[in-house]
Amino acid sequence: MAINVKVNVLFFASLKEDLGVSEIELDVSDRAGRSDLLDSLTSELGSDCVSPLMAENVSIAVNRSIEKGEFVLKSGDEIAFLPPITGG
Amino acid sequence: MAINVKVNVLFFASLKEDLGVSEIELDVSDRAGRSDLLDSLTSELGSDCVSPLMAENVSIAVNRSIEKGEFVLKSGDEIAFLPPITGG
Amino acid sequence: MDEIRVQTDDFSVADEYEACGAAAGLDCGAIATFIGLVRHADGDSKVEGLHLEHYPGMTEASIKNIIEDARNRWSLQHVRVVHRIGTLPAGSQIVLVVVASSHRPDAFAACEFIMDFLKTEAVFWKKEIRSDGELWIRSTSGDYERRDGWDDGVSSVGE
Amino acid sequence: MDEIRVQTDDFSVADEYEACGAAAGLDCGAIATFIGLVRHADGDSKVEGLHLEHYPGMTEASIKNIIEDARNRWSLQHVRVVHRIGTLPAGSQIVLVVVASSHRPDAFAACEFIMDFLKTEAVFWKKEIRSDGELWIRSTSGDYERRDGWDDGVSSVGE
Repeated sequence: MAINVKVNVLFFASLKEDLGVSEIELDVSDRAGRSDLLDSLTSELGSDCVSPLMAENVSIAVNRSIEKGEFVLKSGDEIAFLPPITGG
Repeated sequence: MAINVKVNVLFFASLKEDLGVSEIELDVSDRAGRSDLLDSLTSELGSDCVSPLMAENVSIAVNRSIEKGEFVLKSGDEIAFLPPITGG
Repeated sequence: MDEIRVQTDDFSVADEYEACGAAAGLDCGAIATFIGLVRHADGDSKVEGLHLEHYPGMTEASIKNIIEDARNRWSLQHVRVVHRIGTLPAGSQIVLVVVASSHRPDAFAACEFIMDFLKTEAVFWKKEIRSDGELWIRSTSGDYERRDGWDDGVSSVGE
Repeated sequence: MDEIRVQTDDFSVADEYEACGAAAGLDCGAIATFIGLVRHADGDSKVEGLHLEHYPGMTEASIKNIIEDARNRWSLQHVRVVHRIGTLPAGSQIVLVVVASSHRPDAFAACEFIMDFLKTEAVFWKKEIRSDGELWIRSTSGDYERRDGWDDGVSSVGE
Protein backbone atom coordinates (compact mmCIF):
# COMPACT_ATOMS: atom_id res chain seq x y z
CA MET A 1 0.00 0.00 0.00
CA ALA A 2 1.40 3.45 -1.00
CA ILE A 3 1.59 5.96 1.82
CA ASN A 4 -0.09 9.27 0.92
CA VAL A 5 1.50 12.62 1.78
CA LYS A 6 0.11 16.12 1.56
CA VAL A 7 1.55 18.72 -0.80
CA ASN A 8 0.43 22.24 -1.59
CA VAL A 9 -0.28 23.23 -5.20
CA LEU A 10 -0.43 26.84 -6.40
CA PHE A 11 -1.84 28.23 -9.66
CA PHE A 12 -0.96 31.71 -10.89
CA ALA A 13 -2.35 34.31 -13.25
CA SER A 14 -4.15 32.85 -16.30
CA LEU A 15 -4.02 29.31 -14.81
CA LYS A 16 -5.72 30.54 -11.66
CA GLU A 17 -8.43 32.07 -13.84
CA ASP A 18 -8.76 28.98 -16.08
CA LEU A 19 -9.05 26.55 -13.16
CA GLY A 20 -10.98 28.89 -10.88
CA VAL A 21 -8.69 28.09 -7.96
CA SER A 22 -5.41 29.55 -6.70
CA GLU A 23 -4.30 26.92 -4.22
CA ILE A 24 -5.22 23.37 -3.24
CA GLU A 25 -3.93 20.88 -0.76
CA LEU A 26 -3.40 17.57 -2.51
CA ASP A 27 -2.87 13.98 -1.40
CA VAL A 28 -0.16 12.29 -3.45
CA SER A 29 1.69 9.04 -2.94
CA ASP A 30 5.02 9.47 -1.17
CA ARG A 31 7.83 9.91 -3.73
CA ALA A 32 5.26 10.81 -6.40
CA GLY A 33 6.69 12.14 -9.66
CA ARG A 34 5.43 14.37 -12.45
CA SER A 35 2.81 11.97 -13.83
CA ASP A 36 1.56 10.93 -10.37
CA LEU A 37 1.05 14.62 -9.57
CA LEU A 38 -0.98 15.10 -12.75
CA ASP A 39 -3.12 12.04 -11.91
CA SER A 40 -3.90 13.42 -8.46
CA LEU A 41 -4.73 16.83 -9.91
CA THR A 42 -7.06 15.26 -12.47
CA SER A 43 -8.87 13.35 -9.72
CA GLU A 44 -9.23 16.56 -7.76
CA LEU A 45 -10.01 19.14 -10.47
CA GLY A 46 -11.40 17.03 -13.32
CA SER A 47 -9.83 16.19 -16.68
CA ASP A 48 -10.34 19.74 -17.99
CA CYS A 49 -7.30 20.82 -16.00
CA VAL A 50 -4.87 18.71 -18.01
CA SER A 51 -4.72 20.83 -21.12
CA PRO A 52 -3.95 24.21 -19.43
CA LEU A 53 -1.55 22.70 -16.85
CA MET A 54 0.40 20.68 -19.41
CA ALA A 55 0.68 23.49 -21.95
CA GLU A 56 4.20 23.72 -23.33
CA ASN A 57 4.81 27.23 -21.96
CA VAL A 58 3.77 26.35 -18.38
CA SER A 59 6.63 25.80 -15.94
CA ILE A 60 6.47 23.78 -12.73
CA ALA A 61 8.29 24.98 -9.63
CA VAL A 62 8.87 22.69 -6.65
CA ASN A 63 9.64 24.64 -3.51
CA ARG A 64 10.16 27.76 -5.61
CA SER A 65 12.70 26.24 -7.94
CA ILE A 66 11.83 25.55 -11.59
CA GLU A 67 11.97 21.81 -12.37
CA LYS A 68 12.32 21.07 -16.05
CA GLY A 69 12.82 17.32 -15.69
CA GLU A 70 11.48 14.66 -13.34
CA PHE A 71 11.08 15.31 -9.63
CA VAL A 72 10.16 13.39 -6.50
CA LEU A 73 7.66 14.86 -4.06
CA LYS A 74 7.72 14.60 -0.30
CA SER A 75 5.37 15.73 2.43
CA GLY A 76 4.94 19.50 2.66
CA ASP A 77 6.33 20.31 -0.77
CA GLU A 78 5.00 23.40 -2.51
CA ILE A 79 4.33 22.90 -6.22
CA ALA A 80 3.51 25.89 -8.40
CA PHE A 81 2.24 26.02 -11.98
CA LEU A 82 3.62 29.12 -13.69
CA PRO A 83 2.30 30.48 -16.97
CA PRO A 84 4.80 32.58 -19.00
CA ILE A 85 6.33 35.27 -16.80
CA THR A 86 7.06 38.88 -17.62
CA GLY A 87 8.07 41.69 -15.31
CA GLY A 88 9.31 45.24 -15.67
CA MET B 1 44.97 102.53 -45.64
CA ALA B 2 43.31 99.60 -43.89
CA ILE B 3 40.26 100.49 -41.84
CA ASN B 4 40.40 99.02 -38.34
CA VAL B 5 37.37 97.43 -36.70
CA LYS B 6 36.82 96.28 -33.15
CA VAL B 7 36.25 92.61 -32.28
CA ASN B 8 35.91 90.89 -28.93
CA VAL B 9 38.21 87.99 -28.04
CA LEU B 10 37.44 85.47 -25.28
CA PHE B 11 39.79 82.99 -23.59
CA PHE B 12 38.47 80.06 -21.60
CA ALA B 13 39.67 77.66 -18.93
CA SER B 14 43.41 76.83 -19.15
CA LEU B 15 43.96 79.54 -21.79
CA LYS B 16 42.43 82.16 -19.51
CA GLU B 17 44.82 80.99 -16.78
CA ASP B 18 47.84 80.87 -19.12
CA LEU B 19 47.25 84.35 -20.54
CA GLY B 20 45.93 85.88 -17.33
CA VAL B 21 43.00 87.45 -19.17
CA SER B 22 39.50 86.25 -20.04
CA GLU B 23 38.40 88.84 -22.57
CA ILE B 24 39.95 91.65 -24.61
CA GLU B 25 38.68 94.13 -27.14
CA LEU B 26 40.98 94.08 -30.15
CA ASP B 27 41.53 96.35 -33.15
CA VAL B 28 41.93 94.35 -36.34
CA SER B 29 41.91 95.39 -39.98
CA ASP B 30 38.50 95.02 -41.62
CA ARG B 31 38.21 91.58 -43.27
CA ALA B 32 41.11 90.30 -41.16
CA GLY B 33 41.72 86.56 -41.35
CA ARG B 34 43.28 83.98 -39.09
CA SER B 35 46.89 85.22 -39.34
CA ASP B 36 45.90 88.92 -39.03
CA LEU B 37 44.05 88.03 -35.83
CA LEU B 38 47.14 86.32 -34.43
CA ASP B 39 49.29 89.33 -35.34
CA SER B 40 46.95 91.69 -33.49
CA LEU B 41 46.87 89.36 -30.48
CA THR B 42 50.66 89.20 -30.39
CA SER B 43 50.86 93.01 -30.47
CA GLU B 44 48.39 93.20 -27.63
CA LEU B 45 49.44 90.27 -25.41
CA GLY B 46 53.10 89.72 -26.36
CA SER B 47 54.65 86.83 -28.26
CA ASP B 48 54.20 84.44 -25.33
CA CYS B 49 50.54 84.05 -26.28
CA VAL B 50 51.28 82.41 -29.62
CA SER B 51 52.22 78.98 -28.33
CA PRO B 52 49.15 78.35 -26.13
CA LEU B 53 46.69 79.92 -28.58
CA MET B 54 48.03 78.03 -31.59
CA ALA B 55 48.23 74.66 -29.82
CA GLU B 56 46.83 71.91 -32.00
CA ASN B 57 44.00 71.07 -29.63
CA VAL B 58 42.74 74.66 -29.34
CA SER B 59 39.65 75.49 -31.39
CA ILE B 60 38.61 78.94 -32.55
CA ALA B 61 34.94 79.93 -32.55
CA VAL B 62 33.71 82.98 -34.42
CA ASN B 63 30.34 84.15 -33.17
CA ARG B 64 29.95 80.88 -31.29
CA SER B 65 30.56 78.65 -34.27
CA ILE B 66 33.75 76.58 -34.54
CA GLU B 67 35.83 77.63 -37.56
CA LYS B 68 38.32 75.01 -38.66
CA GLY B 69 39.49 76.80 -41.81
CA GLU B 70 39.96 80.42 -42.81
CA PHE B 71 37.54 83.13 -41.72
CA VAL B 72 36.98 86.84 -42.33
CA LEU B 73 36.29 89.14 -39.41
CA LYS B 74 33.96 92.11 -39.34
CA SER B 75 33.18 94.74 -36.74
CA GLY B 76 31.61 93.36 -33.56
CA ASP B 77 32.56 89.73 -34.12
CA GLU B 78 33.12 87.58 -31.04
CA ILE B 79 36.15 85.30 -31.31
CA ALA B 80 36.71 82.62 -28.70
CA PHE B 81 39.74 80.41 -28.08
CA LEU B 82 38.57 77.03 -26.75
CA PRO B 83 40.88 74.49 -25.14
CA PRO B 84 39.71 70.86 -25.28
CA ILE B 85 36.12 70.59 -24.04
CA THR B 86 34.56 67.97 -21.82
CA GLY B 87 31.18 67.97 -20.14
CA GLY B 88 29.04 65.48 -18.27
CA MET C 1 23.25 45.67 0.80
CA ASP C 2 21.13 46.01 -2.32
CA GLU C 3 17.43 46.70 -1.97
CA ILE C 4 14.71 44.53 -3.50
CA ARG C 5 11.06 45.26 -2.80
CA VAL C 6 7.81 43.98 -4.27
CA GLN C 7 4.91 46.08 -3.06
CA THR C 8 1.39 47.28 -3.85
CA ASP C 9 2.18 50.82 -2.69
CA ASP C 10 3.58 53.41 -5.03
CA PHE C 11 7.26 54.30 -4.67
CA SER C 12 8.97 57.69 -4.49
CA VAL C 13 11.74 58.20 -7.05
CA ALA C 14 13.18 60.97 -4.86
CA ASP C 15 13.38 58.69 -1.80
CA GLU C 16 14.95 55.82 -3.72
CA TYR C 17 17.49 58.12 -5.37
CA GLU C 18 18.48 59.57 -2.00
CA ALA C 19 18.75 56.15 -0.40
CA CYS C 20 20.94 55.04 -3.28
CA GLY C 21 23.25 58.00 -2.89
CA ALA C 22 23.59 57.33 0.82
CA ALA C 23 24.29 53.63 0.30
CA ALA C 24 26.72 54.12 -2.59
CA GLY C 25 29.24 56.16 -0.65
CA LEU C 26 32.07 58.52 -1.49
CA ASP C 27 33.36 57.00 -4.70
CA CYS C 28 30.00 57.14 -6.50
CA GLY C 29 30.27 59.02 -9.79
CA ALA C 30 27.24 57.76 -11.68
CA ILE C 31 23.63 56.90 -10.87
CA ALA C 32 21.48 55.45 -13.64
CA THR C 33 17.77 55.11 -13.05
CA PHE C 34 14.89 53.62 -14.98
CA ILE C 35 11.18 53.95 -14.24
CA GLY C 36 8.53 51.98 -16.13
CA LEU C 37 5.01 53.40 -16.33
CA VAL C 38 1.59 52.07 -17.40
CA ARG C 39 0.97 53.56 -20.84
CA HIS C 40 -2.51 54.75 -21.73
CA ALA C 41 -2.27 53.44 -25.26
CA ASP C 42 -0.86 50.31 -26.85
CA GLY C 43 -1.37 50.33 -30.57
CA ASP C 44 -5.05 50.95 -31.24
CA SER C 45 -6.36 49.78 -27.87
CA LYS C 46 -6.80 52.12 -24.95
CA VAL C 47 -5.22 50.71 -21.80
CA GLU C 48 -7.12 51.48 -18.64
CA GLY C 49 -4.66 49.77 -16.36
CA LEU C 50 -2.49 46.82 -15.53
CA HIS C 51 -2.96 43.99 -13.06
CA LEU C 52 0.23 42.45 -11.71
CA GLU C 53 0.70 39.23 -9.74
CA HIS C 54 3.78 37.71 -8.19
CA TYR C 55 4.85 34.56 -6.35
CA PRO C 56 6.01 35.74 -2.89
CA GLY C 57 9.52 34.51 -2.18
CA MET C 58 10.22 33.17 -5.64
CA THR C 59 9.79 36.59 -7.27
CA GLU C 60 12.25 38.28 -4.91
CA ALA C 61 14.71 35.42 -5.45
CA SER C 62 14.45 35.84 -9.22
CA ILE C 63 15.26 39.55 -8.90
CA LYS C 64 18.16 38.76 -6.58
CA ASN C 65 19.58 36.42 -9.23
CA ILE C 66 19.35 39.11 -11.89
CA ILE C 67 21.21 41.60 -9.68
CA GLU C 68 23.88 39.01 -8.89
CA ASP C 69 24.39 38.44 -12.62
CA ALA C 70 24.76 42.19 -13.12
CA ARG C 71 27.25 42.42 -10.25
CA ASN C 72 29.33 39.66 -11.85
CA ARG C 73 29.57 41.69 -15.05
CA TRP C 74 30.10 45.23 -13.77
CA SER C 75 31.53 47.08 -10.82
CA LEU C 76 28.49 48.34 -8.92
CA GLN C 77 28.20 50.12 -5.60
CA HIS C 78 24.48 49.83 -4.95
CA VAL C 79 21.39 48.51 -6.72
CA ARG C 80 17.73 49.09 -5.91
CA VAL C 81 14.80 47.35 -7.59
CA VAL C 82 11.25 48.21 -6.56
CA HIS C 83 8.44 46.46 -8.43
CA ARG C 84 4.75 47.05 -7.85
CA ILE C 85 1.97 44.48 -7.91
CA GLY C 86 -1.82 44.74 -7.81
CA THR C 87 -4.05 46.83 -10.03
CA LEU C 88 -2.37 49.93 -11.44
CA PRO C 89 -4.33 52.52 -13.41
CA ALA C 90 -2.79 53.96 -16.61
CA GLY C 91 -0.10 56.50 -15.80
CA SER C 92 1.05 54.62 -12.68
CA GLN C 93 4.66 53.84 -11.90
CA ILE C 94 5.30 50.06 -12.21
CA VAL C 95 9.00 49.47 -11.69
CA LEU C 96 12.09 51.34 -10.57
CA VAL C 97 15.74 50.33 -11.08
CA VAL C 98 18.52 52.45 -9.59
CA VAL C 99 22.19 51.57 -10.07
CA ALA C 100 25.19 53.39 -8.56
CA SER C 101 28.74 52.93 -9.78
CA SER C 102 32.04 54.80 -9.92
CA HIS C 103 31.72 55.06 -13.68
CA ARG C 104 28.86 55.76 -16.05
CA PRO C 105 29.37 52.84 -18.49
CA ASP C 106 28.85 50.35 -15.66
CA ALA C 107 25.83 52.17 -14.24
CA PHE C 108 24.12 52.43 -17.64
CA ALA C 109 24.85 48.88 -18.73
CA ALA C 110 23.76 47.31 -15.44
CA CYS C 111 20.54 49.33 -15.28
CA GLU C 112 19.57 48.29 -18.81
CA PHE C 113 20.65 44.67 -18.20
CA ILE C 114 18.50 44.45 -15.08
CA MET C 115 15.46 45.85 -16.92
CA ASP C 116 15.97 43.46 -19.85
CA PHE C 117 16.10 40.48 -17.49
CA LEU C 118 13.17 41.69 -15.39
CA LYS C 119 11.14 41.52 -18.61
CA THR C 120 11.93 37.87 -19.27
CA GLU C 121 13.24 36.26 -16.05
CA ALA C 122 11.48 37.91 -13.11
CA VAL C 123 8.50 35.99 -11.75
CA PHE C 124 5.63 38.36 -12.44
CA TRP C 125 2.43 38.11 -14.43
CA LYS C 126 0.83 41.10 -16.08
CA LYS C 127 -2.68 41.53 -17.38
CA GLU C 128 -3.66 44.51 -19.47
CA ILE C 129 -7.07 45.91 -18.69
CA ARG C 130 -8.20 47.40 -22.00
CA SER C 131 -11.30 49.13 -23.17
CA ASP C 132 -12.01 46.00 -25.26
CA GLY C 133 -11.24 43.36 -22.63
CA GLU C 134 -8.43 41.87 -20.57
CA LEU C 135 -5.27 40.26 -21.86
CA TRP C 136 -2.41 38.45 -20.13
CA ILE C 137 0.82 39.87 -21.53
CA ARG C 138 3.82 37.79 -22.54
CA SER C 139 7.40 38.78 -23.16
CA THR C 140 7.78 39.80 -26.79
CA SER C 141 10.30 38.43 -29.26
CA GLY C 142 12.01 41.82 -28.91
CA ASP C 143 12.30 41.24 -25.16
CA TYR C 144 14.02 37.88 -25.74
CA GLU C 145 16.32 39.37 -28.37
CA ARG C 146 17.40 42.09 -25.98
CA ARG C 147 18.04 39.55 -23.21
CA ASP C 148 20.01 37.29 -25.56
CA GLY C 149 21.94 40.30 -26.89
CA TRP C 150 23.81 40.44 -23.56
CA ASP C 151 25.42 37.11 -24.46
CA ASP C 152 27.08 38.18 -27.69
CA GLY C 153 29.22 41.07 -26.74
CA VAL C 154 26.81 43.99 -26.60
CA SER C 155 27.62 44.40 -22.93
CA SER C 156 31.28 44.88 -23.72
CA VAL C 157 30.54 48.28 -25.21
CA GLY C 158 30.44 49.70 -21.74
CA GLU C 159 33.55 47.99 -20.46
CA MET D 1 9.65 71.58 -25.48
CA ASP D 2 12.79 70.00 -24.13
CA GLU D 3 14.56 71.60 -21.19
CA ILE D 4 18.22 72.68 -21.24
CA ARG D 5 19.70 74.51 -18.28
CA VAL D 6 23.24 75.47 -17.29
CA GLN D 7 23.33 76.70 -13.73
CA THR D 8 25.47 77.14 -10.63
CA ASP D 9 22.64 76.04 -8.33
CA ASP D 10 22.09 72.41 -7.46
CA PHE D 11 19.18 70.61 -9.09
CA SER D 12 16.47 68.41 -7.61
CA VAL D 13 16.16 64.97 -9.20
CA ALA D 14 12.62 64.72 -7.82
CA ASP D 15 11.54 68.01 -9.43
CA GLU D 16 13.12 67.17 -12.78
CA TYR D 17 11.54 63.70 -12.80
CA GLU D 18 8.11 65.16 -12.06
CA ALA D 19 8.47 67.85 -14.70
CA CYS D 20 9.47 65.17 -17.19
CA GLY D 21 6.44 63.03 -16.39
CA ALA D 22 4.14 66.04 -16.81
CA ALA D 23 5.72 67.03 -20.13
CA ALA D 24 5.84 63.51 -21.55
CA GLY D 25 2.10 62.92 -21.45
CA LEU D 26 -0.17 59.90 -21.53
CA ASP D 27 1.76 57.56 -23.79
CA CYS D 28 4.94 57.64 -21.67
CA GLY D 29 6.04 54.15 -20.68
CA ALA D 30 9.70 54.66 -19.85
CA ILE D 31 11.80 57.30 -18.14
CA ALA D 32 15.58 56.83 -18.10
CA THR D 33 17.66 59.11 -15.92
CA PHE D 34 21.35 59.63 -15.37
CA ILE D 35 23.04 61.70 -12.69
CA GLY D 36 26.77 62.38 -12.66
CA LEU D 37 28.45 63.17 -9.33
CA VAL D 38 31.86 64.49 -8.25
CA ARG D 39 33.78 61.47 -6.99
CA HIS D 40 35.98 61.81 -3.93
CA ALA D 41 38.67 59.60 -5.40
CA ASP D 42 40.22 59.19 -8.82
CA GLY D 43 42.92 56.58 -8.83
CA ASP D 44 45.33 57.43 -6.03
CA SER D 45 44.52 61.13 -5.80
CA LYS D 46 41.88 62.48 -3.48
CA VAL D 47 39.51 64.83 -5.29
CA GLU D 48 38.33 67.75 -3.21
CA GLY D 49 36.11 69.18 -5.90
CA LEU D 50 35.58 70.20 -9.49
CA HIS D 51 35.56 73.62 -11.11
CA LEU D 52 33.40 73.92 -14.23
CA GLU D 53 33.30 76.69 -16.82
CA HIS D 54 31.10 77.18 -19.83
CA TYR D 55 30.65 79.56 -22.77
CA PRO D 56 27.21 81.12 -22.33
CA GLY D 57 25.11 80.66 -25.44
CA MET D 58 27.50 78.33 -27.21
CA THR D 59 27.27 75.70 -24.45
CA GLU D 60 23.48 75.62 -24.55
CA ALA D 61 23.58 75.42 -28.36
CA SER D 62 25.96 72.45 -28.18
CA ILE D 63 23.58 70.61 -25.84
CA LYS D 64 20.64 71.45 -28.11
CA ASN D 65 22.51 69.87 -31.04
CA ILE D 66 23.14 66.69 -29.05
CA ILE D 67 19.46 66.39 -28.15
CA GLU D 68 18.45 66.99 -31.79
CA ASP D 69 20.78 64.18 -32.86
CA ALA D 70 19.19 61.90 -30.27
CA ARG D 71 15.71 62.85 -31.46
CA ASN D 72 16.69 61.98 -35.03
CA ARG D 73 17.66 58.47 -33.89
CA TRP D 74 14.91 57.58 -31.42
CA SER D 75 11.29 58.33 -30.69
CA LEU D 76 11.39 60.57 -27.61
CA GLN D 77 8.64 62.39 -25.78
CA HIS D 78 10.68 64.69 -23.58
CA VAL D 79 14.32 65.36 -22.75
CA ARG D 80 15.82 67.37 -19.90
CA VAL D 81 19.50 68.21 -19.48
CA VAL D 82 20.66 70.20 -16.45
CA HIS D 83 24.40 70.88 -16.14
CA ARG D 84 26.06 72.69 -13.29
CA ILE D 85 29.00 75.11 -13.50
CA GLY D 86 31.15 76.75 -10.83
CA THR D 87 33.01 75.10 -8.00
CA LEU D 88 31.47 71.81 -6.84
CA PRO D 89 32.78 69.98 -3.78
CA ALA D 90 33.23 66.21 -3.92
CA GLY D 91 29.89 64.43 -3.64
CA SER D 92 28.02 67.16 -5.55
CA GLN D 93 25.65 66.50 -8.40
CA ILE D 94 27.14 67.71 -11.71
CA VAL D 95 24.77 66.72 -14.49
CA LEU D 96 21.30 65.30 -14.96
CA VAL D 97 19.81 63.76 -18.10
CA VAL D 98 16.16 62.64 -18.15
CA VAL D 99 14.59 61.03 -21.21
CA ALA D 100 10.96 59.98 -21.62
CA SER D 101 9.72 57.66 -24.36
CA SER D 102 6.94 55.21 -25.06
CA HIS D 103 9.42 52.35 -24.97
CA ARG D 104 12.40 51.51 -22.80
CA PRO D 105 14.97 50.79 -25.55
CA ASP D 106 14.59 54.32 -26.89
CA ALA D 107 14.74 55.93 -23.45
CA PHE D 108 17.86 53.98 -22.44
CA ALA D 109 19.72 54.47 -25.71
CA ALA D 110 18.98 58.19 -25.94
CA CYS D 111 19.96 58.83 -22.31
CA GLU D 112 23.29 57.06 -22.77
CA PHE D 113 23.88 58.71 -26.17
CA ILE D 114 23.31 62.17 -24.71
CA MET D 115 25.74 61.50 -21.84
CA ASP D 116 28.38 60.13 -24.23
CA PHE D 117 28.14 63.24 -26.40
CA LEU D 118 28.07 65.62 -23.42
CA LYS D 119 31.47 64.16 -22.50
CA THR D 120 33.04 64.98 -25.86
CA GLU D 121 30.89 67.58 -27.67
CA ALA D 122 29.37 69.88 -25.03
CA VAL D 123 31.22 73.15 -24.48
CA PHE D 124 32.38 72.81 -20.86
CA TRP D 125 35.75 72.85 -19.18
CA LYS D 126 36.44 70.93 -16.02
CA LYS D 127 39.28 71.33 -13.54
CA GLU D 128 39.85 68.78 -10.82
CA ILE D 129 40.85 70.26 -7.49
CA ARG D 130 43.00 67.55 -5.91
CA SER D 131 44.89 67.27 -2.70
CA ASP D 132 48.07 67.43 -4.83
CA GLY D 133 47.09 70.33 -7.10
CA GLU D 134 44.71 71.33 -9.87
CA LEU D 135 44.30 69.65 -13.23
CA TRP D 136 42.25 70.54 -16.31
CA ILE D 137 40.50 67.35 -17.39
CA ARG D 138 40.23 66.17 -20.99
CA SER D 139 37.94 63.64 -22.58
CA THR D 140 39.56 60.23 -22.36
CA SER D 141 40.20 57.84 -25.23
CA GLY D 142 37.37 55.77 -23.72
CA ASP D 143 35.05 58.77 -24.03
CA TYR D 144 35.87 59.11 -27.73
CA GLU D 145 35.45 55.37 -28.29
CA ARG D 146 32.02 55.45 -26.71
CA ARG D 147 31.01 58.44 -28.83
CA ASP D 148 32.30 56.82 -32.01
CA GLY D 149 30.59 53.54 -31.07
CA TRP D 150 27.25 55.16 -31.89
CA ASP D 151 28.30 55.29 -35.54
CA ASP D 152 28.83 51.58 -36.09
CA GLY D 153 25.54 50.04 -35.23
CA VAL D 154 25.59 49.84 -31.44
CA SER D 155 22.59 52.14 -31.37
CA SER D 156 20.59 49.71 -33.46
CA VAL D 157 20.42 47.31 -30.51
CA GLY D 158 17.61 49.39 -29.08
CA GLU D 159 15.64 49.82 -32.29
